[in-house]
Amino acid sequence: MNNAEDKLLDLTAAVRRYVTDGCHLSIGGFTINRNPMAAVYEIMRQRVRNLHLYAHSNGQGVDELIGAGCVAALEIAYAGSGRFAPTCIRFRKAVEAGTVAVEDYSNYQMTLRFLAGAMGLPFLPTRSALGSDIIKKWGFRASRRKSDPRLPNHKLVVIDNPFEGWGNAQRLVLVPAIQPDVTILHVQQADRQGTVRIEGLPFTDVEQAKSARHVIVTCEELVATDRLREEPERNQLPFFCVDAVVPVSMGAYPTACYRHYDYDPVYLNNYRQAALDDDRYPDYLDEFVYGVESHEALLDRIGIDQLSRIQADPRTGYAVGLDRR
Amino acid sequence: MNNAEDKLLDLTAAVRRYVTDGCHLSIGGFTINRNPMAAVYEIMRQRVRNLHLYAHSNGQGVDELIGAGCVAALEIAYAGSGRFAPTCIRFRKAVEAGTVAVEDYSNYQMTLRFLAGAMGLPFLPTRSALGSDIIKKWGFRASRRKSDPRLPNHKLVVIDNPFEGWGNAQRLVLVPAIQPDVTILHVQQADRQGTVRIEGLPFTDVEQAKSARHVIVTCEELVATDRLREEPERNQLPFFCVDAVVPVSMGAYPTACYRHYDYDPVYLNNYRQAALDDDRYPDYLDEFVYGVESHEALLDRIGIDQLSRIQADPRTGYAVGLDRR
Amino acid sequence: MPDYTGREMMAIAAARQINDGDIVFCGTGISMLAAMAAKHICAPSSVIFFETGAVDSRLEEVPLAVADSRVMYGTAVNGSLADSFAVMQNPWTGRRVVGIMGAAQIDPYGNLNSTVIGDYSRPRVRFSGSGGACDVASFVGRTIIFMQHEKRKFVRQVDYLTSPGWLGGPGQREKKGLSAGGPAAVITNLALMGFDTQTRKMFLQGCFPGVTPRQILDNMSFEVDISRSREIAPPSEEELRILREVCDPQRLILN
Amino acid sequence: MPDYTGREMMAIAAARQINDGDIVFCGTGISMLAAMAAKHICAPSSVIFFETGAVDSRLEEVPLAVADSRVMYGTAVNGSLADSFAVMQNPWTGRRVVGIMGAAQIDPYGNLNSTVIGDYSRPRVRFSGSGGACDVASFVGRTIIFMQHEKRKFVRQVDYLTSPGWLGGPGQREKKGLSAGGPAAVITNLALMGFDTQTRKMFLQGCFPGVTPRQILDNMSFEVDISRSREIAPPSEEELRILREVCDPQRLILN
Repeated sequence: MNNAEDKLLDLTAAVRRYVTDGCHLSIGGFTINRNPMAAVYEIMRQRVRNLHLYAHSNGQGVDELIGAGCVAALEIAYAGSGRFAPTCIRFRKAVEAGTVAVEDYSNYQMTLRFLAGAMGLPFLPTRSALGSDIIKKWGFRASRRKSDPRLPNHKLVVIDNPFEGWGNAQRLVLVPAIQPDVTILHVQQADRQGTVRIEGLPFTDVEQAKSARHVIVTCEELVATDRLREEPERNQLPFFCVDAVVPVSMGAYPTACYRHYDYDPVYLNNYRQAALDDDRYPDYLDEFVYGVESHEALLDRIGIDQLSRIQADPRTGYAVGLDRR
Repeated sequence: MNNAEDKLLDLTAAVRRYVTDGCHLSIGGFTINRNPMAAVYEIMRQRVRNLHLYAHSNGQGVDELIGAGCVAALEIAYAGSGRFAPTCIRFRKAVEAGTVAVEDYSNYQMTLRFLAGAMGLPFLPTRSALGSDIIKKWGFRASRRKSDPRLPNHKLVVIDNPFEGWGNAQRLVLVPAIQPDVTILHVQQADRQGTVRIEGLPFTDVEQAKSARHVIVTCEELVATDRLREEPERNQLPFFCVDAVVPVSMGAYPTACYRHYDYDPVYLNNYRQAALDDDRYPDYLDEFVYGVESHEALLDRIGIDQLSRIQADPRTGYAVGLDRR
Repeated sequence: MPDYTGREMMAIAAARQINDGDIVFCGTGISMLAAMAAKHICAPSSVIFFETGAVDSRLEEVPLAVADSRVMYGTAVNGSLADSFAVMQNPWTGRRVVGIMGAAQIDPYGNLNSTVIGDYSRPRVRFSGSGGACDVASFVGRTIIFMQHEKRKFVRQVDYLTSPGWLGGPGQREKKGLSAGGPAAVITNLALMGFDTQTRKMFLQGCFPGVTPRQILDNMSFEVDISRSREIAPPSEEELRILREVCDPQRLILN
Repeated sequence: MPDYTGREMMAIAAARQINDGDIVFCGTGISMLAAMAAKHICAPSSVIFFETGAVDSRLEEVPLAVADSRVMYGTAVNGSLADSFAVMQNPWTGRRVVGIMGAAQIDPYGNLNSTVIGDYSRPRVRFSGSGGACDVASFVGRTIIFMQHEKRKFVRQVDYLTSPGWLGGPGQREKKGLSAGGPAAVITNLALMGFDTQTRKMFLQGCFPGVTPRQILDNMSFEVDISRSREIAPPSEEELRILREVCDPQRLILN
């Protein structure tokens, strides 16, 4: 995190600098929207290993990183890609095979965990999950937690309300902060300094970024600082939170980017078929990830016809009438 | 809080319905900006008494309510109006005379207290004020707190970090939630349903509104719902949080409203002179508050010449070159 | 009587449970259709609300996920996840929220599993996990649950308690520190199940047309009271028209 | 040597304490002028930052309060109070923040009072209260304090400890749970005071031109080490030009 005026970097260099073997990584987006897919594919191509991955409800990005064997441990609320994969497929297979360690939280708990990190707090309280197995059952054992200084000693802690019933609450769950080594977001606009504008729903991207030691932002459009500052109300992340700005056209593809393009149902259905079939999956990786040298090359392979089908309608922000079967 | 399509109400009726003797009231704005002054003056004219008032750094609104004798107790971080009154004058006099009970917090603590209320939590943690008298010295005694169900039993509670040093914190302060009976905001735009758009800095208005049982919004412009929904990213408060929408032109006067008008240095300097002089202060109230029947009548008394001097420049959002001595 | 599918019946049965003025928390899939249909059928001023932060979305097309760009269009506010869950945990707004959700397993008290089948540390089947379901189930005034009526899904005890229902029975939610709300209805491909206000146990509230109480019991791993069952009215032509022509003309969810 | 006022000297002395790259938390009044001047004098890529949530404001005119509309113009982000204090409590950003603040009383460890003179429950004089000062003093990497050099303001013990400085001495902040940062300098109308890195006690770092160490001691209720004092350079013509012509041409703060 710095204020240097110019943080422009290319994607290969940004991933190489900040996403190292064994690092604690968080990626923005939600299910099939605004996943930082260009960065995800670059991480896969760089064969980064043993990632400790944090997400709340990240679908496609999580599943691809797990599928490529980049992930050793995962803390998550939801691994699904909407109708395209109600449960992410490579995620499911890896957990059932025991090759990825998982710690489950609820979506609000994960949000609060990033928020706690962003606020510089060790924890935040909530009433969510009292009485549930999310509190009782731990994915990472106590011994593992105690021996790793990058993990809190407890998954969750339940306390009595020290204000004795104030706020009509007898008991609270405390969720521990997350401080990732690096968070990667894909957004609509950024300037060279790193100020960020997200259009549509921001999900938990802002909290994920502020909780992290380093932040990589990939963006559809690199915008002049003066233009972003004409309407500061629409900007969410100040430049001093950001380390690297990487313009990547269609950088969330095959997930959606509001007001730019929709998710690609053809790619996602094709992915599902490949993911379901252990024999075909390596071919998918070879063809669409390892076999292309950049995101631009992937988009070339998909072709202008398909990409033009998912271009967003300027009125609604998505591709009206797109065949999504 | 309801969804009724049309929540338009006139100011007299809105104040009469929601701001009753002894109620717990919170007002938005900060020092000399976006105080809901039209509503404040209406509360004064209705001679509401024994208010329990919450603010973070509200200057002019707090001082006028105290000056008119509406306030019995105050929880606040900062009572000042910038260069016009580094300490609010009627506030200072009332506290020194012992006629208003005060509980002091820091600005972030007050923010977190509203946020806790908005989040439906009894408290939120922070590291602010450890080792200070804000923790040690209570304005409201323990006996008073225990006997009033609308006050938490403790001003603040300090706990050891249950996550044993996680987040580099040994100790945390827990600040208790505020749930006002009513919050009043003044904003730039709202629709009849109650969706709110604030321009420039939102301060803590959004949290103050969401923490309250009832919300009155006064607005410069009543805008069509469809227009607000063209850019939902710029709206902060959904309609289901709001009870009453009251269009009041220059409703923050004599404080500022970004992109509409500046604060009025003439009025604020005149106010300061009157506030400093116990003999003159009743004349101020008679002339500018009780002696006018509405905010519109106050503006008429001020006159178009002075009001035009403080009109905002469309480029900057304030009155460029205004004589502010 | 018009022809209709089981999924259509489920969507309509759920839509009828929504009251005018409700803030409707929608998950992915059929719950969105139910919420969309309710606005046209019985609850014109209900508010469609997503955990992703979208408030009162103008759904011109059916979203395929709660983060679909379609939920972002024409909203009152495009908030964050932190905002949306706070609406549900907040006492004033939370009590007005009705949550609609699905799960892999349900027990007699409406506790839900959407995490694993088998042992948590070595699951036989892994599902998506809670998402916002546990949060909604913890916070809001009322939840409606979609389930397929199968023995392996209606179980005495869930393998993993993801989303709290009535927990172990009356008073348990309050004791644990949850909101006073809880499961109100389970809508399956065969029936509408309610929860007894005294015992908090599931009972058969009504069968869909042509379904017998016996069939219901045959498709569950636990017994329920069937004495209060009545036949549910089939979808009307108008209800079907709305569902098919307005809500999901491409049959993305209905098929 | 150009003519200048005490206030001008204070503003320049503070501006010189700001490093390039600092995120500068400004209060009302002279601290804003110091931050504005620093960007032209020594720290072009410092960032002006207000507790109200404005980041990197384009200050074409001097604001008269931290909520003045002038701080909202041309910012990178117009955030909320919750956002701004989180920047300071956050370890990565907070350590880069330098906070500038004033107070009614200060003790030898830089603890500040801006709440009351006299007993808290029956104050002789009431001030504005903490505002964001206590938060900033609790969180950030470094604070700079403005004070008038008077016996009643430099006191052995503050009547009310509003904003924690070094508390009771070395290790006390960490023990109480505060950030590792703390007071770095006190800038008065007469001198620049520092804090010893071992004892955390205030010492005289330098006198303004024409001021003697004796005068400093005469205007304080406690003793400080004066052995390390050096004379502070007066404002240069360029520094004064910036302050007078660029920052506050109306002399709203300077007078």
